[in-house]
Amino acid sequence: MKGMSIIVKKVTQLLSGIIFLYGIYIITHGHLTPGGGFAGGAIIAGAYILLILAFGSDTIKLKNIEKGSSLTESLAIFIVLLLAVLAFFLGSKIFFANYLPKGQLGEIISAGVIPLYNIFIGIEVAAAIITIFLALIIFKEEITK
Amino acid sequence: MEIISFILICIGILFNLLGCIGLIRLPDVYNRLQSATKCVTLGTCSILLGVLFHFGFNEAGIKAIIAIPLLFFGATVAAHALVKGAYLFGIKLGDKSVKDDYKDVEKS
Amino acid sequence: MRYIALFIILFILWLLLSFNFTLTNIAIGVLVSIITTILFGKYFIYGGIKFLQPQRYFWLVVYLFIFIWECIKANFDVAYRVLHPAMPIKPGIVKVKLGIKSDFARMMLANSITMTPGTITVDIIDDYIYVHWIYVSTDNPEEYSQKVSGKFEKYIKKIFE
Amino acid sequence: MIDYLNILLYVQIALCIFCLYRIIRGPSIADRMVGLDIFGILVVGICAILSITTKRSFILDIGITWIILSFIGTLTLAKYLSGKKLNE
Repeated sequence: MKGMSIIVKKVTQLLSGIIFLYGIYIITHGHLTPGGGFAGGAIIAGAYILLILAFGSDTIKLKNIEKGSSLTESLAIFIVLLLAVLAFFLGSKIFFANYLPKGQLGEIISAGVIPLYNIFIGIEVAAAIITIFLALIIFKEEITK
Repeated sequence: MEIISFILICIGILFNLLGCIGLIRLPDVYNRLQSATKCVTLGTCSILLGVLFHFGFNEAGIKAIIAIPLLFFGATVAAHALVKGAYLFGIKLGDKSVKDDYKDVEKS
Repeated sequence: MRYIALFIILFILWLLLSFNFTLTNIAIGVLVSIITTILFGKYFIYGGIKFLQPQRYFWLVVYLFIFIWECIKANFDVAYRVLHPAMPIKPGIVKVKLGIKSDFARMMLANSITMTPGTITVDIIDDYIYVHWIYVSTDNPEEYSQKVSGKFEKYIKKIFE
Repeated sequence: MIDYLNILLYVQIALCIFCLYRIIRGPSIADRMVGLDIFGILVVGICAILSITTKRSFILDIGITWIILSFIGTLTLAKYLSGKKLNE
């Protein structure tokens, strides 16, 4: 896959880190503002998609990235399940129960386990979207050969 | 402050209106992109400045400041990529055009 | 060097986005900035020592005012061409020679050209920049290169190079 | 003041209909992409005005998210366009 022109490359270098930080902001403030795991994960995937679009890459390197992102997605969804089952053993006997202290209203560390769920769902969504994008690219490269 | 922000928002919507009329009237892709990108980007920047004057320097005003450079880089680079893509796709320049230096260059 | 610059920019951006200055929030901001710097630091633009020289910021402020004035003029120009019943347009693609070497300064020049009277950058190949112009007024290469990029080139040379 | 801003909000929403006209009637595929790009910028203006009339500052967050996603989407479409040819 070829890259794009020099203007797009320079703007990508300037903006990709800022876009990644904004995605993390959306995820960690998911219980205070709109957004949350899914929207933030889509923005984080956007930062990586921007890099691949602007600079281009060859097929072998893309296949390596796809293995890593697929593994990350499986691990993240496993940790979300583990957090849900953990409530079952800590004495509350209900799935998805809140077993952490609730904290102060309006602060960033509050709302118990909901920020933890948000963070891992964000990682899972980002890895899944990158995997779908890479699968489409590799399919097209193979079909044109 | 209220009056200044109201005037800025009015100016922004006027520019947006001009850009959209250009999007309807002009003849081919390149000219439409000329009119629409410039007018609509400047109009939206003006609306965001109006929001900044309305709220002052608190958390809402700061977000309006952050949005302005992002919008500037995003809109201009998107317009550049669309022009180059449309040329490589094979769309000809309009009937009124007088000069084309890009025709016989080796494109990358 | 570029890692430190990216870290400072991201930390200030985090403090501005989440407008609260408690100790917990600052600690989380440092952690998030370090993660982002490790992942994206190698792609950031390397500018050397240039961003510590104060006269560049002075010229940047001067350039911003000139740029905003040109933007407003651009909009009235385009509005006149759109609202006129006969639509006085004469579009074409022209080729202009560049006097700037570094890539970042070329990107800023291309973005400035895209926002000013009736011009859009199409491509940059070697030392030439190809510009789509809505009203090609002259046929002389020196005259139109002065009209398209002459106003910005000297300021951008002082700021980014 | 809020009443006048509501009227301006309706004007801004009416401008989106122009973009929809260009998306539906565009002669080629590039015209539709131009319409889609401009539509994305107009929605940011709607978010900014809504944050004043409803007095809720978090609507600006949605605006910034919309800018980023619209930018990436337009780049993807432009890349798709530059790999094709018109008469093949």
